[in-house]
Amino acid sequence: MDNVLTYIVSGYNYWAALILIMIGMYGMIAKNNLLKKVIGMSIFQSAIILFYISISYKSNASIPIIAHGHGVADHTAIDPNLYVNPLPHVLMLTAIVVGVATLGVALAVLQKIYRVHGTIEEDEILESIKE
Amino acid sequence: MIAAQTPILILLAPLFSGILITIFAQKSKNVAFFLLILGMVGSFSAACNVLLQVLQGSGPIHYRLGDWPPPFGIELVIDHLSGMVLFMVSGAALLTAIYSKHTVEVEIPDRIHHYYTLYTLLVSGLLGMVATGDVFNLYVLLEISALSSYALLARGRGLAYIATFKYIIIGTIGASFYLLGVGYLYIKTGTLNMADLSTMLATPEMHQSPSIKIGFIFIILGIWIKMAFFPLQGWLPNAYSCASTTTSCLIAPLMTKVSVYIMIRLMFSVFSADYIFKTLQWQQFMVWMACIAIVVGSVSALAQRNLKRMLCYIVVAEVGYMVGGVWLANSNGFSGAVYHIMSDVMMTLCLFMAVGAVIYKTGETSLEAMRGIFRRMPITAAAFLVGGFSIIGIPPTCGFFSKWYLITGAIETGQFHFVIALLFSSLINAILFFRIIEIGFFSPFDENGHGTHQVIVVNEAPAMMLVPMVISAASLIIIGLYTRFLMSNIVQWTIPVGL
Amino acid sequence: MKRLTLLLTLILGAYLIWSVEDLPEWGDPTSPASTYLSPHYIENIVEETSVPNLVTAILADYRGYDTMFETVVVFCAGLTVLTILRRTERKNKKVSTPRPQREGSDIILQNTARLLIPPMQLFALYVIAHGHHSPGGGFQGGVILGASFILLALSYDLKKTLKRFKESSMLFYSGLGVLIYAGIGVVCLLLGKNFLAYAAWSNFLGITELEAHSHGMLGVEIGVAITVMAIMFSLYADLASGGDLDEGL
Amino acid sequence: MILDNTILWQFDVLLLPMVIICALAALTIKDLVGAAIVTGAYSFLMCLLWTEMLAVDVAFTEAAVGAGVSTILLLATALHIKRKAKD
Repeated sequence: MDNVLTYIVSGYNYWAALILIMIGMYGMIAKNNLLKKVIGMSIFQSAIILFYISISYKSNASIPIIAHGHGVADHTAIDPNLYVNPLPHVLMLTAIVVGVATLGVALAVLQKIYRVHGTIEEDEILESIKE
Repeated sequence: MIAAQTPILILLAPLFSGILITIFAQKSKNVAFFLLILGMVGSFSAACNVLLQVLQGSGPIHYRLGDWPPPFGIELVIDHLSGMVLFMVSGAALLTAIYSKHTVEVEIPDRIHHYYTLYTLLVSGLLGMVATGDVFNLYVLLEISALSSYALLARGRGLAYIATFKYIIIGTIGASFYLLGVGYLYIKTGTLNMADLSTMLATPEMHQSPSIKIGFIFIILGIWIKMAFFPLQGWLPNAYSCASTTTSCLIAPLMTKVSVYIMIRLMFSVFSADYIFKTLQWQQFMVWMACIAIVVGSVSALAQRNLKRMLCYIVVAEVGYMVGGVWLANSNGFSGAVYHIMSDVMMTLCLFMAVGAVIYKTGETSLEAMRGIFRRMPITAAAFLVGGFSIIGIPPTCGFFSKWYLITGAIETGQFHFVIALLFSSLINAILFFRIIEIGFFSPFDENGHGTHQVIVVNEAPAMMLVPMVISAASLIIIGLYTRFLMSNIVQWTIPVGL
Repeated sequence: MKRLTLLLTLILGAYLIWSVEDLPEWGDPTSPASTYLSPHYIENIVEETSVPNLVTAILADYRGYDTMFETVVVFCAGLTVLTILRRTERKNKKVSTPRPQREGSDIILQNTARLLIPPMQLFALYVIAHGHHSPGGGFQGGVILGASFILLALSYDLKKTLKRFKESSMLFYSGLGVLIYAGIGVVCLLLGKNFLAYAAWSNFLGITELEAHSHGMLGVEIGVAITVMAIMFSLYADLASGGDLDEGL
Repeated sequence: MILDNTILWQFDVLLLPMVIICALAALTIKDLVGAAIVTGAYSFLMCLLWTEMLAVDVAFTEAAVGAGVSTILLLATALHIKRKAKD
């Protein structure tokens, strides 16, 4: 029992991230409505960010801001175990920005498609092309 | 002092020209064009300088950004391979920039300065991807080049928006896969620097780890989507053929080639030949995939009646050449692939420029636009011919030599299906181009027949389009003639350890 | 097609979840990711940059090159949306869209917005300036600044807001932010150090290298904030009006 | 065992299923405006999750960007097009 619990606890955050990645990917590929595809994209990207943040977490640690770090004198002994890993946070800040940038561009193209074809359902657009 | 700083100047020149265009050139398109050319010339000269430094010096150039030592900060690494690709990319971007003056004014009537800004951003993204030595930085630059290419592709004709939307979705999947793969590598090693990663991944336990394998698969899948390798190639022909002439001249030669370069870089600078060819052992499967890619690309090209679409499918087939060459897992195949990156940039550039000039003059995009081309536009036709010969692989041009090395490599490993695919594709390309030559020479120019009686005036494209086109065509022959020199001075040095 | 996708994602997902076993435990302080690079950062950042917020220090200094391109991504997205959506000529009338018609103006909404916007902007400036010591920084502050303009446009209307913050000035500011960022880097280059090595500013400004790092980061964050503010509002303005910049939502 | 000293792991166990439900709902709701709002809720729950994992800067950004600006952009687009989706 204890083993199973450890197994679940040690991995469930990664599981959630991977499940969300799969949900997002399914939405991006299989959904018929283009806005739903964009929503899937947003879910996909956040899920990857969750994966990275799960990497950065350390138990028994604190937020990555050095306490009493103002003066130069009293930083002599900083214990790395007291702070979570800051590097993935930095990477994910960049990834969030990239995510919103892609979202904006996708929505702009989507509005343009609606203006040209009058619909954002993929199958209807394909039909209107064939005609 | 300035010599030590040139690696970063390659990127900064286009970036700054882009920003300055947005700030200062909102009114005048001539100022915008001038700034664009300035940036491209700056970037190209810096790339020349860096390439010379690499060729003369010993070992790769490392440039520390912010003076932080590598695993903590980001560094640029320029060795023979990336120096060569930087040179080709900045050179092609400069040629296309000169070429773009007339076509952009016709095809993109308003907001030319925004078009130019996005152009410079795309170029700096591509150059940055080539120069960087950090896997996450590569992702950021990948996204810059992707976002700017969405914008450039969307400003096209016909179904450009739908094609772009598809490209956005599939491109985001690719980039996100890459990011996820980097996450898997990071979780197992704790570093993002390429050199550091490769030392940490060299241990046997890392070779056996399923997470590393998943990371590798995600990274490679992401890059394959970007380079339109066989099962994932669907987005490319639509997106590129709907684009405007300048856009396709810029993106079609560079995007796929830079992606191939990144695949090579990640395969051999992050992972190792040992891991890929001894632990994973996918080479048989991959070479088969490359064969299918070549055959599918060539046959689809044969079915097209639209000039640009035809060239797009040829691009798909060419990607198969390079991927197959790399996965042949021997030095001849590898050098064939690297040499092919170099020559293919120029081949596709030359062909797209020639076709763009024809479209600019006639307004048609079908094969029929080529009627009477040899008399109407002799210089364009000559450039098109040289490009076509190079794609087919006729000796003085560089296309012959890259195929030669690829075939030698395939025979060495006994993968005869790859040889057959290459020869088959040459045959198809020969049919394609001779069909166009036939249309060009023999079809009557006038719709009413009796074309032979008419006096056809030479109606050539403007000089600013011809000069870059002729330079690219000439470079095909020059690269071909100096094959031995290039092989011993550049390509030979790029062969990774273990091949 | 849908079933095939579902099947493929399920198989892929199952394989990935099965392989989680190989990853280090969640929250394990001895995992490679927590023991290789991050201790160095945690131990040395205050000494090397005098900034206690580790994320800001890495973002703006150690990996400042990434952040510069992140700003360029934002800039690029703004331009992309603009080129795709913006129309100058009115010939092609839009497919009639069910656009929510605003009926008069809501006095409660407008007054609340009037009360909210100035503190919001002040808070944004605080977030930018205090990013060295607390969560926040140029990007977050810039988004809040942009959001204050979006709030103005939502509660009044887009046209009125665009009078205060014109499209040409949006473009100017977005370029200016990137220019500030890259300019700070290039000055370092001209002063004889590598690109984005803020220590080069120390002789120029007459401060210690440690202070130069801190000041350099602040300057860079301001650049990021300006670009992000301009682009966030420009994204909203373009998307909410369908590229006409006439009426918002 | 990690279970003992993880901060607020109960919170985590509560939030993760909610995030997944929100993601599924955002993809299945047929009204696009509703889907946009649920996406906003998804982003906000993500932001809580990251705060709990001590990634304060990332959570701050997500609160401003994901739950704020992205939702508004999605809403703006959803109001410009036909609201009903087929699937």
